[in-house]
Amino acid sequence: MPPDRIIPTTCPFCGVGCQIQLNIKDEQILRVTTDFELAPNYGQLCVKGRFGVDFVHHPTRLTTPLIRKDIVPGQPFAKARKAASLAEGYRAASWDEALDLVADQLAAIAQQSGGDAIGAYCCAKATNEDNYIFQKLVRTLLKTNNIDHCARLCHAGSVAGLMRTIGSSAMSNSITEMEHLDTFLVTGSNTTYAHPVIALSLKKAVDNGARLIVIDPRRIELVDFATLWLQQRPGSDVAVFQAMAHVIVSEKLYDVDYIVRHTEDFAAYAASLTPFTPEWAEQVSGVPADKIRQAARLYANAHSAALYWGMGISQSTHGADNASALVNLAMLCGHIGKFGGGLNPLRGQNNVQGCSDMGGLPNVYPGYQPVGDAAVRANFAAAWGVDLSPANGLTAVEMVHAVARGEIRAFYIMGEDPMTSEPHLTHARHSLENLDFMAIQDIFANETALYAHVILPAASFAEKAGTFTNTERRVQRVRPALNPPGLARPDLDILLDLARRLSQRRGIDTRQGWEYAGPAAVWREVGQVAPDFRGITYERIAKVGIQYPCPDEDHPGTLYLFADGVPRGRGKFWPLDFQPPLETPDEVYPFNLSTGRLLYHWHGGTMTRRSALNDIAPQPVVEINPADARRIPCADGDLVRIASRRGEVTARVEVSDRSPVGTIFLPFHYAEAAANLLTLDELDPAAKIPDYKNTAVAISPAETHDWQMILH
Amino acid sequence: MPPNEIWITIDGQALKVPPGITILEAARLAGVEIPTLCYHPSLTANAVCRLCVVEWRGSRTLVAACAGTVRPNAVILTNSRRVRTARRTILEMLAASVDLSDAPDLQALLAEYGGDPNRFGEDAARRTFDGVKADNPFYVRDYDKCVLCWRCVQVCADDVQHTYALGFNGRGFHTEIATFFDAPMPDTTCVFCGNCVGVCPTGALKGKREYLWGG
Amino acid sequence: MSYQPVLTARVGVVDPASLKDYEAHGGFRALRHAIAIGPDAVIDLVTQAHVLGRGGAAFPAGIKWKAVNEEHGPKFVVANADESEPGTFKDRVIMEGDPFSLVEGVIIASYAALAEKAYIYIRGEYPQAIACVQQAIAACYAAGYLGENILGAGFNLQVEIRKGAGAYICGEETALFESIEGKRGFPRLKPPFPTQSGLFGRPTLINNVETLINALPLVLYGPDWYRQFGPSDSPGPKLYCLSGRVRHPGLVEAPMGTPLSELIYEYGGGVTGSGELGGVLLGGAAGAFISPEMIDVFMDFATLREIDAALGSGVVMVFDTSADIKGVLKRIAHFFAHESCGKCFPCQLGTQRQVEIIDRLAADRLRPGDLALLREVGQTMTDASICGLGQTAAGAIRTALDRFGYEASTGEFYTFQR
Amino acid sequence: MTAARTLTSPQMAALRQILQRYRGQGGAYLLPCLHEAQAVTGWLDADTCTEISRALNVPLVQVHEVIEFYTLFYNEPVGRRIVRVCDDPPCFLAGSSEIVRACARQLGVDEKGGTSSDGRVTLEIHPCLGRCEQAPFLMIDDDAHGHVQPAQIPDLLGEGA
Repeated sequence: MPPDRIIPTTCPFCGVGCQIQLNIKDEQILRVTTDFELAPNYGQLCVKGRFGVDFVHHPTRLTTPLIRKDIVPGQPFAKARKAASLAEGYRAASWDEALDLVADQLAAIAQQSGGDAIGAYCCAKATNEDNYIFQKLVRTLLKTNNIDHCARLCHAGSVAGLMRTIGSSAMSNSITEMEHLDTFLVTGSNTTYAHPVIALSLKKAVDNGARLIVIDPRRIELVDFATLWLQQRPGSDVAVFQAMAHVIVSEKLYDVDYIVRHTEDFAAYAASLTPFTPEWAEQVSGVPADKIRQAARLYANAHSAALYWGMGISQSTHGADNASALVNLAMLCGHIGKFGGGLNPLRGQNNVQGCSDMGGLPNVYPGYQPVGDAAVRANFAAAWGVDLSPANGLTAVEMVHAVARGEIRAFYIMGEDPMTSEPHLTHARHSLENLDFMAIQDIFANETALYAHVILPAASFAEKAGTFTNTERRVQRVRPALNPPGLARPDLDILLDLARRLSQRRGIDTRQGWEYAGPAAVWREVGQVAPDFRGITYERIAKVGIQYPCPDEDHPGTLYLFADGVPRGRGKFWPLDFQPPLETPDEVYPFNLSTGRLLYHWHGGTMTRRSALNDIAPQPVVEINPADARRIPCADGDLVRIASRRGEVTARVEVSDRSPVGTIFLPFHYAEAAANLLTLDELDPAAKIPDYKNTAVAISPAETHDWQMILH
Repeated sequence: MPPNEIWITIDGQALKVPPGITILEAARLAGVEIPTLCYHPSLTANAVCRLCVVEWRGSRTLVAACAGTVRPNAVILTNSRRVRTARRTILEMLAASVDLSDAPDLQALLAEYGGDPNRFGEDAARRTFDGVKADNPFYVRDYDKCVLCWRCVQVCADDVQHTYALGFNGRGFHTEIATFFDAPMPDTTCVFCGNCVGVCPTGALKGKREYLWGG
Repeated sequence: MSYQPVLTARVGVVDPASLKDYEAHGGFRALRHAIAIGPDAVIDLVTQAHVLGRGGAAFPAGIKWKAVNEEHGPKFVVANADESEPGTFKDRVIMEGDPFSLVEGVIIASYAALAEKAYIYIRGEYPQAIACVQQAIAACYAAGYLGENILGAGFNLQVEIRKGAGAYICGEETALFESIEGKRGFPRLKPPFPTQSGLFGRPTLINNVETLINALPLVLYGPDWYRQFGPSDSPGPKLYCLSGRVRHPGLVEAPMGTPLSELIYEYGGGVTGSGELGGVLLGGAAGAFISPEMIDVFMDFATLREIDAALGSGVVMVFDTSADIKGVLKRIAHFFAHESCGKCFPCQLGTQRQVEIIDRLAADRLRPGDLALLREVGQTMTDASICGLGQTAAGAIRTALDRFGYEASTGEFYTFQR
Repeated sequence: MTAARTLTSPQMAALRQILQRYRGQGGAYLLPCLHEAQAVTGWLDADTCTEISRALNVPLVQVHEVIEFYTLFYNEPVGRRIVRVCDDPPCFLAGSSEIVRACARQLGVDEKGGTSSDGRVTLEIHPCLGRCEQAPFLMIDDDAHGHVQPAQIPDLLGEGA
């Protein structure tokens, strides 16, 4: 059946940033196709990109601004409390009424308690332009740096580990390099689930003769393609990496030239490795010492080797250490700054890279320019024409804690769902209930929305223009294929409209004002304040995206980073201690819980549970090793209750040897069995990221479940 | 002769081409269109449909343009009588065996080559199946329309996905695309990437959404 | 008929289970000699003798041996014993009657090609042959003819049998590789040829059983001896498979180029049935029919090619004038439809359409235009199929229609009216 | 899915032994493994195929499509014994049709082949068994019978056989 029109755009799910074509017929998405000639996916998609975008047509899309029914003009607002439902809790409002109300409240709270009494979540799913304007609004009009997003809950560990060692946190190699890899190591990434199209290139690499080392407690699919599989005990990653470093140093397999030219503190670091023998690591991690030696030699002796990692490394109270340990390995062997050699944290959300690039973080402006650097701050103050707060803001989890302490009174949340993504959800809920005001801007009423005073309906990715930046730093176009439903508006329009109202109420005028001739004009401003993006224009990326850094319009973009050394100047070897996970199984809670993603769902499930994807994975399922299943006992399809010190959920059993003995795996997509009711909210001291992979739990048979999937 | 170019002749037209390119690529350089069906630029060329065969002087049989690479002084005819007979007969036999209603390109080719599938008679065996297989939320499989181009099997296997959900039943005329013991897709290793749907040239694989739409 | 068999000299004479007996009858003398002269000299002998592949394709064996010898890295030798051509049984007779000769041939070929691993692919319908060769391999390992440092020559060889499982197409060399690799027997595209990229993508020397055992006397007696048999462009001894309406069906060893009439009337003892020759199918189902007036043709590759026939695997299938030629054609058509792998469209579709038309012909229900259609389908299979199966699937039927005087108006073959 | 398997415990033990021997060997040992497994189990059901796939580390669908391709492998139940009558041209000329007819009559199955109602014997018409000089020819499992006459069939396929 021929479509009425075909609109090329970028997939809204993961960080691969596949190029898709929305085939529109009768104002509906008829099918999704893809251009076989375009990077990064060259005609390949996964189930979500190809079949999962029908969520944009879901009947529960927000189509009108909503205001809580219990709000009476002139009266003080009730605190944020969860409404029973949208219909019971909210009434429709006009955009003017809703935005005036938001502007009034935010302005009043900023006036009374200072800007730092407001917390803002920008959005790793929104465009670069949306996020740039959002952080500019927060920083210039609310005068706070309390802005963060879900990257905090995924790659903060990687960012902290990379920043302190080399000074940059972006993925250094490219997807196009993958098929030509010589040797590569994948750890803490179930790539075939989380980055399916990247996994295709990795499999192709193995077909083409590359050697793959997998270090993962779970028997992920890539194990079938691996030359070596090191199955460490959960939480013992640092031990394995340190022991590999020990082997590389003691057998002198390192790259002297690279170490001398590009690093510092090697001697101290080498000395610090003495106790971390492979035999010691075998005790700690359960990986045979000999395998650690083989892995170290394979990695070190490679012509070029790339490291890929995901949440298994980062989402840990030692996330920064995990990442630092990997950086140490790369620096030892000089596997950095060359084709097929580098450090590659695989980014999760479609635009988590861009959201961070655009300054959606409490400590940096666009282009990772530190808030705490007076010269930088002066530059931005000059560029934007307003004074800026010198204090770093709070991170996502810290903001929730600050709400509990009454220091933050209002939240403005664009497209995020902390009530699913925060660790220790019970605690998070109690915190949110302290808020004097909360506004939500989203395409669906997610778990968090029902606490809000005002809900603003936004356009989906298919209904707006802008750019996303994928995991390999490729800035790619997003194009409107449909009109937003009802009164819904693109995020950028909403933000600019709100900014104009706030600007007036706060009496603050920025240099550029808040009238932009569309996203392209916003993007041009990004280039003016953040040089890495200056050479990327909408015209240049009309067909295929460009990888930043791209300083001028003649620059082709950057395939891999650090060819001329690392941003820090010299890479700093980072001596590490091994720390066991904070919570380990005991007699009462005898299993370790790891949480993560399924192929068929996306994060909190806000989108995917409203698409055909939900039909294939409709219920929460917990993976249990056959040996554990016999011990519990339970069988495929049984219901079990999973309890931690913080909460409990019910899920259906899938007996699978993907999970190692003693560790169960629960996906975090299901609000009715929210994995984060169980997890700890202790944070990595450096990265402020919680540990979603190590929680002690007990399992018992359950007779019934109380799942209710309510889609508001 | 510089080593990076060779002379060949295509339909009487002499031209210099890089060595090692396929006949199909060389023909395009010469501005000559050769029809293809199973060929897909992103996939391994298996040359199963043989619609792109050409006559290569000195070769006993016709040569598939998608997979055959040019050699110095090759003299190639892309539209000779022999070539046209082969193409027409293949198209006729195909149309007599398979439902091509969703493959307008093939219908157009059949007309262009003057093919008449009815020559084989109304009782000629057709490959028909018991209805459309709609066993998953994402796509349907309508094997009445399957020409066995292999693309879906290739993308499911080493060419792209390495999932190996799809393979073959039977052989010869009775070959079919199949799963392990004909299991419904959710019971196979399928991950529903739909890359098979994306490369199907005849509408045998189609998104469920589109199928329910009525197409 | 003064010819003394060399290839089959031991068949029926030696105990096929006894290595000792084999050695007593000259076994492994050729291997010892080959090792004495070295791989390159062996290849020179094969090249100078102009040994043509006996599986049917008649490709010069010396070129293959040399090509594989010159490749580097792991490589393989494969003995093609997937003899599935209707009318062919020569390799079976060798394997059942003199299995050590095949093993010795494989060892010599591997030695010459510098391969350390060999496979013998035997069709699954030959359980006795498989057992005999298996037993011979085991005996050879025990005696040091296989394994490490064979005969102290510093040369290693592992040999494994692969049992086919009922697929004619696996006699096609690349389909055979696929089968050994554990896949469906789909022929590969050529190039690349097996000598560059064969089994497991490695250089591979693949020869038919008969070709391999040709090496034994050749190595011992030299190319001049070899070339005294048959015409200079296709020399050597040849195995012919006599079957059908002939008094003494069976395996005949005679020089290449022996006249067909000699094979039928002297070796075969003449035509049975009506006693009058109706036609002969040469080369099997993939071959061609010839009419009685062509009976004096010399049975060698080149001559038969000239008269639009083929020596193929040496099939001589004899039909008397009373034979049910339509029934035979029907079986040939069904055979190809049954054995088409289904990979390429011309063969996958064409063999089916050919069956439908031949079924009508056999039932005397031919429709107007059917013969023209049959010709076009046949031409398309011959011209456009990937492999030899499709390329030859129409040959026997076409030659029968042409040479036996098929009369569409009566539905009769002139030759077979008596 | 076709019929489920019913294996005796000695069969299970034999199968396990075969799988153990081929563990991790890869596709190059798929055909040998299938031959050996089928020799034990009679035909190759989904469970056996799944175990073979795991043991050899070969995709499930490859095991299936290979069985589908080769006529000597069965993925549905067949008789405990298999009679293959050759019907190539030499055997046809020598009267294979009569042999087929006699077998079919004896087993009570169609002349195109089939399995006797007691599940004991399967008749197959084979396009060529490579014994043209012994036409007409048939095989009962691995046993060869050349120059066979229709009158011999009851003896060959009878209850006592």
